[in-house]
Amino acid sequence: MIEPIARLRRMVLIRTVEAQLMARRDHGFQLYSTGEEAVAVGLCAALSPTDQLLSSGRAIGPALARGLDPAAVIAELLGKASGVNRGKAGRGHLAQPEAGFLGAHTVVAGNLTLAAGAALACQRAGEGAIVAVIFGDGACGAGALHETMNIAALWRLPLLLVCDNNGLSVSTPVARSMAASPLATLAAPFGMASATIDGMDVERVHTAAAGLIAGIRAGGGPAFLECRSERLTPHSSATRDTRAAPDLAAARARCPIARAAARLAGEGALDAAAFAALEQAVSAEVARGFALADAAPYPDPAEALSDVG
Amino acid sequence: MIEPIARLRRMVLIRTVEAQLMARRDHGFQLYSTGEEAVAVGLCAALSPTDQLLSSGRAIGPALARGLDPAAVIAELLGKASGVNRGKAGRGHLAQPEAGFLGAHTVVAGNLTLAAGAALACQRAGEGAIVAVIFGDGACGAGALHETMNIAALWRLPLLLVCDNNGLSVSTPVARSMAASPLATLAAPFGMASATIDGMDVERVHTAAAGLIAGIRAGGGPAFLECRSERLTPHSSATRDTRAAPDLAAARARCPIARAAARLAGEGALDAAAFAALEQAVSAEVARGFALADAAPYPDPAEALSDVG
Amino acid sequence: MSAEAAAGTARIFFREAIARALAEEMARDPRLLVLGQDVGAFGGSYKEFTGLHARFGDDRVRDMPVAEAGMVGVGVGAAALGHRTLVSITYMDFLMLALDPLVNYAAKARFKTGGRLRVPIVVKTTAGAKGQGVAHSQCIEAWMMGVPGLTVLAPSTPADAYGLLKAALRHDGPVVFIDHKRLFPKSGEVPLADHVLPIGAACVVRAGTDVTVTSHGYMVHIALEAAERLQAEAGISAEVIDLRSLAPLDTGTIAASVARTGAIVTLEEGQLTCGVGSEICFRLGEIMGRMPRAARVGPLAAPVSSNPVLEGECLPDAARLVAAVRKLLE
Amino acid sequence: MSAEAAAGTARIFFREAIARALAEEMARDPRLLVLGQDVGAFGGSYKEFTGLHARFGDDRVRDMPVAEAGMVGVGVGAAALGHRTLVSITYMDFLMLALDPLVNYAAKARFKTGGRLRVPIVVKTTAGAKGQGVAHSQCIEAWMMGVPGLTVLAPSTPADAYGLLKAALRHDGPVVFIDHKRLFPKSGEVPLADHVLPIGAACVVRAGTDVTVTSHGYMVHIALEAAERLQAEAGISAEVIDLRSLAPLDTGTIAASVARTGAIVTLEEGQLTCGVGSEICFRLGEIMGRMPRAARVGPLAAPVSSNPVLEGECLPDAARLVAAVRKLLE
Ligand SMILES: Cc1ncc(C[n+]2csc(CCOP(=O)(O)OP(=O)(O)O)c2C)c(N)n1
Ligand SMILES: Cc1ncc(C[n+]2csc(CCOP(=O)(O)OP(=O)(O)O)c2C)c(N)n1
Ligand SMILES: [Mg+2]
Ligand SMILES: [Mg+2]
Repeated sequence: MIEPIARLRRMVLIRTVEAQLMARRDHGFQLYSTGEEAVAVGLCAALSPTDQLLSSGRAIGPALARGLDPAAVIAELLGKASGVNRGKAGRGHLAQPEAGFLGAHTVVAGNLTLAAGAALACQRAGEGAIVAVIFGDGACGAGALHETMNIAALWRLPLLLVCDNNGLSVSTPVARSMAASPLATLAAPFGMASATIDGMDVERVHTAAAGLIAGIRAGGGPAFLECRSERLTPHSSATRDTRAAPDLAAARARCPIARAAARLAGEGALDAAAFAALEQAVSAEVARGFALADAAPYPDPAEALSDVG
Repeated sequence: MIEPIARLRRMVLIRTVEAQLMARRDHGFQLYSTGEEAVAVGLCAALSPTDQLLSSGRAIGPALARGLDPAAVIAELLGKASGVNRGKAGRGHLAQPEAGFLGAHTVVAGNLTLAAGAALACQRAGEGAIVAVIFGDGACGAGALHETMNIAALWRLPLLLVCDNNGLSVSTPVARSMAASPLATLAAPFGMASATIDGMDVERVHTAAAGLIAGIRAGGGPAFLECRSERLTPHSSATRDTRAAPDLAAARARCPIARAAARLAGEGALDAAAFAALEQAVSAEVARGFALADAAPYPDPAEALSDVG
Repeated sequence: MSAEAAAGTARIFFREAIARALAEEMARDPRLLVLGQDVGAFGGSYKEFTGLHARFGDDRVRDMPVAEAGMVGVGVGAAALGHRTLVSITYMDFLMLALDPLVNYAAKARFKTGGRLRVPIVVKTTAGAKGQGVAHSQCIEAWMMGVPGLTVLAPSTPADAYGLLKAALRHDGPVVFIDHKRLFPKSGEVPLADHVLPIGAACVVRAGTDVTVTSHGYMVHIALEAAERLQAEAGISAEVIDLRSLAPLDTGTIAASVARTGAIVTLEEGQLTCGVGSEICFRLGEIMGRMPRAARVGPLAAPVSSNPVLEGECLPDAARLVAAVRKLLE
Repeated sequence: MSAEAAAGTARIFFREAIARALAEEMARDPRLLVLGQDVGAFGGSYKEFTGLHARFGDDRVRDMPVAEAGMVGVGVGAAALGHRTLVSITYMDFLMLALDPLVNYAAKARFKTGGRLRVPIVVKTTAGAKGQGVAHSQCIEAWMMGVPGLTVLAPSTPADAYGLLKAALRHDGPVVFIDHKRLFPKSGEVPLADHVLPIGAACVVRAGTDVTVTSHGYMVHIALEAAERLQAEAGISAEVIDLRSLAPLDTGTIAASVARTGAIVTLEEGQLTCGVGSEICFRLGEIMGRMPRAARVGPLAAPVSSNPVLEGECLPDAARLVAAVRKLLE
C-alpha cells in the first residue's frame, strides 16, 4: 500500500472507532478526534519507531495514529482488563511507551514539561530518538508552554511541539484565549523553528512535521508546529456544542478524510470502489475490536489497589 | 529642586540605607538594590500617585523609590513594630498600598499575575491608574510571565512589566536561564509594546517608562520594559558572590549614581560641593531613621496570631 | 431551618443555587467579578454560572485561558485592590496549579502586611469522582484546612450552597468554596429571601443517639443513606452532622453530639491520611479530655480510576460506612 | 547502629552527607541527573551539591531557570523514560508551584498505565523556618503523605540523610525527600561504607519509659532537647522516635513504644491541622484498639514571620514540648 493510502486508512480507522463509540453509551463519555485525524496521522507518519509521542486528553486519534492495537485501545476505552492499560487509564490516560506512545495526559498543558523531560532522556541516550507532543490551542495559555519552550531551547532538546489548534477550548474561541496569533509566533522569542499549516491536509502535516523533525534530529533544537484543524464534534460527548449550524457545516466541509480520498482519487491512486473497500475493511476490523472488548472482563476490583506504590 | 536632582537624591537614599544596613548584622540578611537604583527610581518618577507598584523580594530600592518613609522602611527591615508593616513583613514583603506600593513579594515571578489582577482592578475603576511590576531576569523563566502577558494583552490591561535584568539569578547568568534575548522580545508574540534600555541611566529609564506608560494610559494595553542593570552586591548578604573580581569591577564602573551626578555636574546643575551636601543630608536623614528604628520596640509576641484570618 | 426558610422557599437545583447566590451578590456589589474557563455564555461545566453572563456581561463574567495560576493570581490581585472576585477552578485537581497565589500570597497578605491588605477572593472548585479518572477526581480540602488564613467551605445542599456562597462573597479574606460533581443535579428547597449562613457552623442533619457521623459535601448524602440503613438493618440510631465549614471547624457542635452518642465515625471522599477525619477525632479528644470511640471511612489509598469497577471499589459508599459503624459499636 | 557504621564512620556535615550520597549514586547510575536552581558550580543554596558539578559536569548537574513546575515536569518526563532524576526545589513553599507534575502525573503514572510506567524521581526540598518569612518557611509534608503513590522521607541526621537519600535514589517510584534549613550545618558520624536505609522504618533515637515523643527532620533535635529537660526537671523519661519515613509511616515502631509508655506527644513544624501528629494518633488508636493519651505540639496556626520575635513565638520549641508532655502526664 502506498504511504498516502496507509495514512488515509489510519484516518479512517480513527473515524470509525470513534463513530462506533458514539453509537454506545457504556463508556461514560469521550473526547473525540473526529475532524482532527490528519494532525495525528500526518505527525506519526513522520516519527520513527523509537521516537515517543505524548498527547493531550484528546487521545484516541494520537494513540491509533501511533499504531497501537485498535482492539486494545477500544478495550481500554470501555474499561476492560484487556485494554492497553488494563482498563485503568481509560480516556485521557492511555499509554504504551514500548510502542512509542509515552501517552496521554488529560491535565491541559500538563504533558508539555513531561515531554521536555522525555526529550532530555532521548538526548542523553544519544540514539537519535525525538519526542513529539500534541496539545491544543487552549493549552497555549498555560505557563507550562513557556517553561517548556525556554528549557527545550536552552538545552536544544529533540522536541517537536505540535499545537493542534482546533480554534476552541471547550466553548472559548482561540481569539478570546490567546493574544498571540498565529500561535506558532509564541516560539519566536526562543529562536525555535516553527510553522503554521493547514492541519486538515494529512500530507501537508506529514511534510511539515518531517521537515521540522529533520532539523531536530540534526541537533537544531526544538521546533513548534501549529496545525489549524477543526473539531467536528462537541468538546466531549458529555458537553453541549456552542457553535452555530453554519459554522459547524463549514468545518465539516473541511473533512481531512474526504480531502485525502479526493486527492488520491484525482491522482488515480484510489478509486471510489477501492475507498469503499478500505472503509469496509476498517469497519470490520473495528467491529472485531469491539467484539473482543465486549467479551473481555472488567478488571478485578482488587486492581484498585495494584500498581499504586 | 529640579527633577533630575530629586531622582539622584532618591538613588543616594537607597544606596545610603543599604550601606548602613550592610554595616550591621541584626537584621538577618537582605537582598540589596545597590547598583539597581536607577531602575526603581526612573520608573517611579514616571508613576502617578494613584498608580500601584509591585516588586520582587529585592524591594528596598522600589519601596524607597516609591516614596515610602525611610524610617518606616528601616524599622520594618529591622523587625520593629514601627515598621511599615509592624515588623511582620520584613525583607521581601513590605507593602503600603495607600502609598501606591501594593508591595513586594518574594516568590520569584509570584508578583506577576497579582499585578495583572491589580491592573484589572484599576481598569475597572476607570480612574486612569496603572500598575507597574518589577521582576528580575530570573523571573522570566517562569510560566507566570507567559500567563500574565497573555491575559494582560487579551484584556488590554494597564500594566507595565518592568524587567530589572541584572544578568543574574543568584549564580545563574541570564544566558543560561533564558533562551530569549533581549528579554523584551518575550513580549512580541502578545503584540505588546516593549523596549530594552540601559537600566543604569536613571533619566533613560524615566523617559522610556514615561513613554510606555503614556501608551498604556491611552488604552494601548500592557507594555514590557527591560532595563539592563548591575547588581553590585552578592545575591543576598547571606550568599557568596560567584563573579570574578574584574567583572565586578566593570559592573561597579557603571554606577548609576556616579553617572547621574557626573551628568548633572556636566550640565552645571550640581557641583561637587552640592553633591557632597546632598549625600550628607541623606546620610543624616538615614541615620535618624536608624535611630528611630533602634529606639522602637519589637512587636509583641501576641502579634504572631494577629491579622491571620 | 432558619426563619427565612419558613417565610418561603422554592425547590431548585444545586447548580441554580450557586448561580442565584452569585447573581444576587453581583447585583449587591458592582465590583464583584467572576473569572474562569467557560464561565461566560457557556455557563460553566455544570451550568452553575447560567445566566450570569447574559445579565452582567463580558466585563464582569470573564472567560479565561486555561491558566489556573494566572486565573487565581489575577483574582487575588484584583481582590487586593478591593475588587472582590470569584475564580472558578473547574476541578479541584487543577487547584494544584494555583496554590502559589492562593497559599503563598492571599492567605498571608493580611498577616504579612500587618493588616494593611485584605484579599476577598473566593476560589470555587469542584471536587470528587464521577467517572473522570485519576487527575479529575481528587479532593484536597484537607490541604487547605491547614493553611492559616484560609476559610474552607463545602456545602451539601442547594440551600447551604446558596447561604454559604453568599457568606463567602461577603467575607473579607480568601475562601475556598468546594462543590462536587454529583451535587449539581440535586435539588432542594432554598429560601426565597436573602439568606446568608454563618461561616464556621456545622449542622445536625439527622438526629440520632448511638453514634455521630460527620461528613461534608456530597458524602453527607452517603452518610444519610447509611444512617437509614443502620436504623433499618440494625436498629442503630446515627446522628449525622454536615460540617459545612471545614475551616473554621465547628468542633463545638461535633463534641456536643459525641458527648451524647459516645462514638464517632467520620466520612470523607478525600484521602484519609492527614485528612479531615483524623483531625476531627484528635480535636474531639482535646475538647472532651479523652478520645471517643472513633473510626474513619474514606476511599482506598489509591488514585481513582475512571473505570467504573475500580472507581466504585475505591470510593467510600453507604455499605462501607454501615460496616464501619457496626464494627465500632460491636 | 548498623553493621556498616560499626565498620567505620566519619564525622561530616548534613550537607556533605547529601552531596556524598548523590555523588556515589551518580557514579553507580550513569543516567542519574540532578536538576535545580544553582545546583551547578554554585553548589546549592546550602552547599549540599558541592563538588557534583566539578565531577559530573554540565550534562548531569544542570542549573535550571526559576520554573519549578518545569523543573519537576522535566525531571518526571526524564524519569518516565528511565533517566532517574533528582530535582532540587530550594524551599518547600515552592513545591506548591510544581505539584501538578508530581501529584497529578508522577504519583499516578504507574497506577494509571496499569504498571507500564515507573517514575523514579526524587524531589529534594528544604522545609522549615530560619528567618526567611511567610513564603520561605512552610512545611507541607502532611499534604504529600496523603498522596497515594508518593514516598515521603525526612531525615534528621547526616547518617540518615545519607542512607535515606541513597534509598530514595534506588526506589522505583516518586519520592519527596525533605531536609531542613537548620540541619545543613549539623554534623554527625556517617558510615564510610555504602549504606542504604530501608524506606518505611522509624528509629528510636532515645529510649524512655514514661511517654513516647515522635518527630521528624529538624524537630527531632528539639524533641531530644526536651527529653533531656524532662528528665532533668521532672524525672520524666521520654522515648523519642525519629519517624524518618512519613509515607510509608512506621506505625509498628510507634505502637510498640506507646504500648510500653502509655502516652504519646507528637511534634512537628508544619501546621497541626490535618498534620502528621493527628494522623499518627489516629492510626495508633486503630492499631491498639483504643486511643492512647495523646497530645500534639506544633507551630501557632499562623504564617511564620521573618521577624525574630514572631518567628520564635510561632515555632514549636523544647519549652512548649516539655509543657505539653508534663500536662499530658499530669
Ligand atoms: C489544567 C486544566 N484545566 C482545565 C481543564 C479542563 N479542560 C479539559 S479539555 C479543556 C480545553 C482544552 O482546550 P485545547 O487545549 O484547545 O484542547 P482541545 O480540547 O481543543 O483538544 C479544558 C479547559 C483541564 N483538563 N486541565
Ligand atoms: C518560586 C521561587 N523559586 C526560587 C526562589 C529563590 N530565589 C530567590 S531570588 C532568586 C533569583 C531571582 O533572580 P531574578 O529574578 O533575576 O532577581 P534578582 O535576584 O536578580 O533581583 C531565586 C532563585 C524564590 N524566591 N521563588
Ligand atoms: Mg482546542
Ligand atoms: Mg536577576
